[in-house]
Amino acid sequence: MDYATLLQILDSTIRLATPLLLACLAGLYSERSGIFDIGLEGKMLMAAMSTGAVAALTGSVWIGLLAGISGAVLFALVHGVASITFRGNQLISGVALNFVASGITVLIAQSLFRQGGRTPPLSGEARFNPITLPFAEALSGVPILGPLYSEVLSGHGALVYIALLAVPVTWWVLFRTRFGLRLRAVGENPASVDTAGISVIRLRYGAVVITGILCGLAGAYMAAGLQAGFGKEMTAGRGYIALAALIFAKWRPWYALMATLLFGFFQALALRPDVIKNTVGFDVPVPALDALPYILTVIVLAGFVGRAIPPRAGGEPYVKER
Amino acid sequence: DPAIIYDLGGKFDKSFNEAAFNGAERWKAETGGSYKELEMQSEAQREQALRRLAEAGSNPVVMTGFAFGDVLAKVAPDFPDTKFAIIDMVVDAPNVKSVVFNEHEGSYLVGMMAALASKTGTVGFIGGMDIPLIRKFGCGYAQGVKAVNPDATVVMNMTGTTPSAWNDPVKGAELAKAQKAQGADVIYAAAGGTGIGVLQAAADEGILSIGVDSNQNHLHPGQVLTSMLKRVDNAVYEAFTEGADLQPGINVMGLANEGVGYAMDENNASLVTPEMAATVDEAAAKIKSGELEVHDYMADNTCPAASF
Amino acid sequence: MKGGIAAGRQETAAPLAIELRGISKAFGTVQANKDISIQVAKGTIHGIIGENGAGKSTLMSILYGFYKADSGDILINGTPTTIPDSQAAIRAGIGMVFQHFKLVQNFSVLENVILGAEDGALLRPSLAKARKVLADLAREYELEVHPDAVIEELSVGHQQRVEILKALYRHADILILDEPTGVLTPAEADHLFRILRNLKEQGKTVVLITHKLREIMEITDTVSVMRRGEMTATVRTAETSPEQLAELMVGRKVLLHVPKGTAKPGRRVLEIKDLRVRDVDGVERLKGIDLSIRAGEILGIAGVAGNGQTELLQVLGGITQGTGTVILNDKSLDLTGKSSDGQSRRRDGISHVPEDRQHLGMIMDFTAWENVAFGYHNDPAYQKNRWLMDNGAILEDTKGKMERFDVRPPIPTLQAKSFSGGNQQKIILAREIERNPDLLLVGQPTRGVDIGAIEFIHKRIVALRDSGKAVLLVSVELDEIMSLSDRIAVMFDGHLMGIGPAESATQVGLGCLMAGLGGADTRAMSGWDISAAADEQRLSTGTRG
Amino acid sequence: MARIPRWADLVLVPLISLLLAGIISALVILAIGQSPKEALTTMVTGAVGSSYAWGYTLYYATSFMFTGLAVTVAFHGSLFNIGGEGQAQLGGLGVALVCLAVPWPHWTLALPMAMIAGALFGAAWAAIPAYLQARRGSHIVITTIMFNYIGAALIVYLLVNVLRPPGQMDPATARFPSGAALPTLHDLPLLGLIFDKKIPANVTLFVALIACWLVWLLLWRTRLGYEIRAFGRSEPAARYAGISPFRVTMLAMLISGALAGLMSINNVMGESGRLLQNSSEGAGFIGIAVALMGRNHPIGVFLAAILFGILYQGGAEIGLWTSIPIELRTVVQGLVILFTGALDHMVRMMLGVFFRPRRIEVA
Ligand SMILES: Nc1ncnc2c1ncn2[C@@H]1O[C@H](COP(=O)(O)OP(=O)(O)OP(=O)(O)O)[C@@H](O)[C@H]1O
Ligand SMILES: Nc1ncnc2c1ncn2[C@@H]1O[C@H](COP(=O)(O)OP(=O)(O)OP(=O)(O)O)[C@@H](O)[C@H]1O
Ligand SMILES: [Mg+2]
Ligand SMILES: [Mg+2]
Repeated sequence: MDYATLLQILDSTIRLATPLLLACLAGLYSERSGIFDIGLEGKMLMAAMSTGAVAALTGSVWIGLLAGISGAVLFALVHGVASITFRGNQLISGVALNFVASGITVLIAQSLFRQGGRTPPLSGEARFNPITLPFAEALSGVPILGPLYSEVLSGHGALVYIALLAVPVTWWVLFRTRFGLRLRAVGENPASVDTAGISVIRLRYGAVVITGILCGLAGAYMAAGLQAGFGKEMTAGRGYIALAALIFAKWRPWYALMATLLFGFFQALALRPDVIKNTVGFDVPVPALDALPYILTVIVLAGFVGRAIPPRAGGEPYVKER
Repeated sequence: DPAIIYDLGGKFDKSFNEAAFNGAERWKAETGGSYKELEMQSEAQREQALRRLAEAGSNPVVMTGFAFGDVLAKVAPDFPDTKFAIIDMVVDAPNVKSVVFNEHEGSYLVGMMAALASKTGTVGFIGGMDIPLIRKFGCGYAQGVKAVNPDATVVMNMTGTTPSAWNDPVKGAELAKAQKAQGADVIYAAAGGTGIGVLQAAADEGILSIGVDSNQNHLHPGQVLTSMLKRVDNAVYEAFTEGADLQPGINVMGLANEGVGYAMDENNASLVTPEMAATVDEAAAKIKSGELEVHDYMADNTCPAASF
Repeated sequence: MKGGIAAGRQETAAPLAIELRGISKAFGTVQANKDISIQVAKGTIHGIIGENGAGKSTLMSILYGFYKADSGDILINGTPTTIPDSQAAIRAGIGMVFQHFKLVQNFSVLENVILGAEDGALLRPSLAKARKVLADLAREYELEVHPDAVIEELSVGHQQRVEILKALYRHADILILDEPTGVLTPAEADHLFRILRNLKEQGKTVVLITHKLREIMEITDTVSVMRRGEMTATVRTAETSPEQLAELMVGRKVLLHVPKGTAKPGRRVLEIKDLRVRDVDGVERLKGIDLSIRAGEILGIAGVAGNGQTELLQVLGGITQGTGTVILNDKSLDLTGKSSDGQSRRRDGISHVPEDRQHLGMIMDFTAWENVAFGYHNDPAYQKNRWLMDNGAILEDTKGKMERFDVRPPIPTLQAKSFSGGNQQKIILAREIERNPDLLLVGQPTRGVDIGAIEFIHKRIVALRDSGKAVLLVSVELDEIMSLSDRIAVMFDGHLMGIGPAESATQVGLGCLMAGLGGADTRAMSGWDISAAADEQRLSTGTRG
Repeated sequence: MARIPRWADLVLVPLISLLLAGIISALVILAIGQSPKEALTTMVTGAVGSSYAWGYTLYYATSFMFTGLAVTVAFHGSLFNIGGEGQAQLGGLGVALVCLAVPWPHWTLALPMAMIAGALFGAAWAAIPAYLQARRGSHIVITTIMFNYIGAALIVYLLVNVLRPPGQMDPATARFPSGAALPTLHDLPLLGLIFDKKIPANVTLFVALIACWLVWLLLWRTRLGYEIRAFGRSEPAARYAGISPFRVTMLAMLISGALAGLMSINNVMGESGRLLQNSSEGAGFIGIAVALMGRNHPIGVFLAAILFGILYQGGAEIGLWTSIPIELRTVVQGLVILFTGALDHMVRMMLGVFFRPRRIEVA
C-alpha cells in the first residue's frame, strides 16, 4: 500500500468514524449515568431526518442542525421519561424508540416532501461544507506529515472537528468537573449520590439530554455532511456499531476515539478490495470484504479486550421503595 | 383496471421502481384511466398481493422485479383469465408476459461513454448487492469501457450483503471517494438508493457519475455524465395500454427496440461532445444490427472484461 | 441511685439534638414505622435495638431524608425542620453511615468524600481542600485512610471510616450509624468506639443501631427498643441489663448463651494438608494450611476478615481451586476443579453456609422453595423423572423446613428478597443443616441477624454437632467463636497462627494471634499449638515498632 | 409505589397501554393528513377480520414465537442474544440443504430432518459468540450483532456463487422438491374448512406452540432451566451451587440459536419453498421486542407474537391498500412496545389512583 492510498483510507476512516464517534460519546454519557441506551440508532435517524428536512426548507444547515438536535433530544427525553421517571425497562424503551424512529422519519419526510420518504437534495449553505484547516496549503509540501495534515485532517465538515474536540471535552467533563464526578457516581451507585443530597433524577435527565445532543450531531453529520439529505434507514445500523464501540472502549472517551477510528478504519479498508488483494495476495470474495469489519471486530474482541465491566447501576431503574 | 406491484425498494427509489411508477403515471395522464398500485414489504406478501389483485379483477397485473418470478409461476395458473406482466424475469405461462431487458447492452454504451469521458483511464462501477443482475450491469459496462480503451481500468465495488446495501448512500459516497482515490473519474452506480450517495459524492468531488434505470441526469446537472436508461416505464406503459389484451410471451427489451439506452438532455449536454455521442451511437447501431454482441453475464456466469 | 442523679441532670441541662414526634411510614402495605417518638440529647450516644425488620433503618433513613415520612414531625436542636431530601439533612448537620455503605466502589476515598459537597464546578480545588481537611480529621479522630485508595480495595473497616469521614466533612453534628459493627473485627469495633467516644467528647451526638447488646451496654448513654414498627421503650443504659433489653426486643425471654454439653469427638472427618489457594491475580491467599476436624466437634476459625477464611471455605466448598491434600472420610477430594465443583462436594457430604448469603448463598429473585433446592437441584428426591424436576416435592420439603426453622413468614412462594436477613439465613441453614452433612462449613452464620434468631441458629449448629457431625465455623465475632467452638484455630495472612481447645482460649490471646502475633498471652493458653510464624511476626513487628 | 390488584395488573395494564399506543398512533396518522379510522378498519379486517387474514397473521406470529423464545431462553441466562436474525438465516441454510439433498417423498419425513438441520445451523451460529463470551469474556451483545452481518454475507455468497441454479436471476436456491412442502392450515383436514383459501400459515404453527410449551418446561421444570435461571440471576451464586458458567452459557446460547434457526421451517420450508437472501426479514429483531413484551415467559411470548403478527400483517395491509406509507406499521409497533413494555409503570401509577392501597400491619 503506498502512502497516497493510506492517506485516502485514513481520510475515509475519519469520515466513517465521525458518526460512530459522536454516537459512541452520546452513549457514553447515558450509560455512565446508569441509563442503557440501545436507541442511539433511532436518535441518529431522527436527527438526520430533522436536519435534512429543515435544512432543505430553510436553506441553512445550522438551523437544520438545531432541528436535528431537537429531534434527537425529543427522543432522548421520551427515553428519559420511560426509564427515569417511570422506571421502565431501558432495553425495551430503546428498542421501541428505534422502531418509532425508523417509521416516523419516513412518515414525516414523505408527508412533507412526497419524495418517497427522502428529503430533497441539499446544496450550498444547506450542507456542512469542507473546512480547510489553517496552513493546510502551505504545509502540504512537508514530507509525510504535510499530506497527513492537509489531506487527512483538513477538509472535513465542521462536525468532524466538533466530534474530535468532543473527545477531550468529554474526558475533561467526566474526570475534571463536578458534573462528571456526579455523573460517574450515579451510574455506579445512585444511592451514594442520593444520600449525598444530589437529585438522581435530575442528573440522569441531564445525561440523557447530552446523549440526545450528541446523537443529534451524529445524525446531522450524516444527512448534511456525508450526504446531502435524509434517506430511509440511512443510518444503516451505525447506532449499533457505536454501541459495540462503546463496550469495546469500556465506557472511556479516549478509548471511544480509538475504537471508533478502528471501526472506521476497518470499514474504510473494506472499501478497497484492491488494497486487500495486494496485501493478502489473492482475490477476496465481495461478501467476505463486506463482513471484514465485523470479523475483525470479533477477532479484536476475542483477543484484546477482556471482560468489559459496564457501569454497575446500568440498566436498573433507581428505586428506593420496593 | 390495470394494477402494478412494486418490489421491495418502493416506488420512489429514484431508479428501477420509480421508472415503473413513471410509466404508470404517463399512462394515467394520457388515457385518464385509473390503476391500482401496491408496494411490497415482505416476501410472504408477494403471493397475497398477486392473488388479491387478481381476485379483485385487476387486469393486467404488472409487477417489477425478478423476485416475483417464483410466486407468479405458482399463482398465474390459478387465474387463467387474468393477464400478468413481469419485468426482469421470464415466467413460462400462457397468461404471462415476461419483459426482460438487455441491461448489458445499455451498460455497454454508458461504459463506452465513461471511457470516452475519462481522462485518467480509470473508471468505476458501484453495485448494490453482489447478485447476478448487478453483475450483468457491471459486465456490460466493463466491456464497453474496454471497447473504447483496452488499457482502461475498471474499479468495481459492491455495497453490501444486507438489505441496507440498496439504501446506504453514505457507504455509496465513501465507495465513490475510494474509487476516485484509485484514479476513477467516471463512476457508474447500479445500487438503488445507495446510488444517490454515489452521484452526490461524485458531484462533491468534481468527477462524473452515471445514473441508472431512470434518467438521473437532473440530480446534479452538469455532473452526471449520463444515465443508463432501462425503459421499465415503457414496459409498464405498454402493458397498461394493451390492457386485458396483453400479449403473453417473452418480450426482450434491448437497444433494438429502445428498451435500454443512455440519457441525453440539457443537464448533460455540456458533458457529452458530439464526437462522443457519435462513437457511442455507432456502437449502438452495431448492437442493434447484431453486428456487435455484448456478452451477457447471465448466459454463462462469466464475464470477459471483469472478474467477479 | 447514682445513675438516677446523672440522668436527672441530663434531662434538665442537655438540650435535645433530635426529637421525632409521631413518625409513621408505610412501604406499600408494610407499616415499617408506626407513630414513633424519640428524643436524643445533645452530646450523647443513643442506641437503637430491635429485631430484623423492626424498622430501625427506616426510622433513621427518614431522619436523614432518604425516605419521606407519611406523617410526623422532626425537630433538630429544638427547631422544627422539614427534611425532604438528604441535602436538607446534611444542612441540618446530620450525617449517616448506612447499613449498606453508600460508596462508589471504583472511586477514590477523596472522590467519595467530596461527592455532593464540592466547592465549585471544577474538581481540582475541591479535591485539594478535601485532602487537607481529611488529614486534619484523621488526626483528630483516629480516622486514617489513604485519600487516594480506591474503595473496592479497602477493607470494610476502612470503608466505614470513609463513610464517617464523609459525614464529618459535611460538618455533621449528629452522626447516625446503622449496624456499624456487623462487619467489623473486634479490634476494628474497638477502634470505632474510640472514635465515637471521641466524637461525643467534641459535643457531637451519635445514634447507633446495633444488634449487639454488649455494644449497647458498653458505649451508649440511652437506648431505645423497637419492635414491629413501634417504639417499645427508651431507657437509660445504666439502668438496664442485656437480658431485659433482649426481652423488650423479642417480647420473650432470650438465652444469650446457648448451653452446650461437652463435645464427644469421634473419628477424623476432615484432614487438610498443605492447602494452598491463589486468587485470580495469582496472589497466594492460603499459604499451606494443615488441620483436621473430628466428628462431633465444632472447629471455630477466628481471624480478621480477609486473612484467608473465605478462601478456605470456598476451596473446601468446591467453588475455587487450590493445591494440597484434603481428605474427607478417607476419600481424597479433587482440588483442581476438573472433576469437582459445588455439586460433587455436596455428594461427598459437605454442606456450605457461605459468608455472603445475598450473593452466594441464594438467588434473591428466586422463591424460597427454589432456594431450598439451590445446590441440591440434582437431588433425586427433587426429580419427577429423568427430565423433569418435581417442584411439588421441593415445595413440600420447603414447608417442612420453614416450619422447623421458624422462618417468618412461612410462605415458600415468597421471593428470597422479601425475607429479612435473619430469615434468609434461616432458609440457608435449613437447607444445609437438614442435609445432615458429615461436614458443615459455615461462615458468619449470624452476621446482621437479631438476637432471637442468633439463639436459634446457635442451637441448631450445636445440635448438628451433638448428632455426631463435624462443623467448621468461620466468624469474625470472637464471642460467637468462643461460645460455640470446641476447638479454635486462628488465621492470619493465609497461615494458621495457632490452634487449641476453646476452654483455655482467652480474648486477649486470640486477639494477639489474629494480629499475627505470638507472645505471653498466647502462651498462657494451655493446650494450644502456636505456629512459629506467630513469633517471627512478632519479631519483625517488634523491630518495626 | 401504588399497588394494584393482580387482575388489574394482568388485564387492565396491557389493555390501557395498547389503548394509549393506539391513541398516539391515531394522532400520528392525523398529523400526516390521513384518516385513523380508515387505517384502523384496514388493519383490523386485514389482520383478524377473516380466516384469510388470520392465515397471514398466524404465519408471521409463528416466526415471532420462535425468535421470541430464542431471546427468552438466552435472557434467562442473562445473555442478550441480538443474533436471532443471523441464526435464523443460517437455520434457513440448514433447512434448505436438507430439503434439497433428498427428493423427499413426504413432508412428514422431511420436516423432522429439516428441523434438526435448522436447529443445528442456528445453534452453530450462536456457538461462536457463546464460546467467546464464556471463555474470553467478549461481550455477547457485540459478537451476536457482528455475527448477523457475517451471516448475511455468508448467505449471499453461498446463494450467488454456490447454491443458485445456473441461469437463475434470483440469489436463491432451487425450489425444494414438492415432497418437502409443508401443508398450510388450508391443506389440513378440518382446519381447511376454516382456512378456505391459500395462506402461508402452516404446520410450523403447531411446532411453535409445542416449542412454547417445551421452553416453559425447560425453564421452569428441568434442572438445566433451573441452572440457566440461577446463573442468569447471579453468577457467583451459581458457582457456589456447583453450576458451571461455561456449560450454562454454552447451552443457553445453543438452545437460543437452535430456536432462532427453527424459525426457518416456517418461512423457508413452509412459505417460500426455497432459500432467499435475507430470509428472516427482521423477525430476529422483532423477536427481541416479543420477548421483552412477553416478559420473557413463553405464554407472554405467545401472546406478544400474536400481537406482533397482527401489527405486522395489519400494518402491511395499510401499506397495501391505503395511501398511508407502510412505515406507519413500524411506528405502531414501536409505540406498542414503548407503552406496554417501558411505560407500564406509568399506567400502573395511573391505575393506582383508583385502587387505593390498603394498609396492613407488619406481621
Ligand atoms: N425500601 C423499602 N421498600 C419496601 N419495604 C421496605 C423498604 N425498606 C424496608 N422495608 C420494610 O420495612 C420494614 C422495616 O425495615 P427496616 O430495614 O427499617 O428494618 P431494620 O429494623 O433496619 O431491620 P434489620 O435489623 O434487618 O436491618 C421491613 O419489613 C422491610 O421489609
Ligand atoms: N487506604 C488504604 N488502602 C489500602 N490498604 C490500606 C489502606 N489503609 C490501610 N490499609 C491497610 O490496612 C492495614 C491496616 O492499616 P492501618 O495501619 O492504616 O490501620 P489503622 O488506621 O492504624 O487501623 P487500626 O487502628 O485498626 O490499626 C494495613 O495492612 C494497610 O495496608
Ligand atoms: Mg436495618
Ligand atoms: Mg494502626
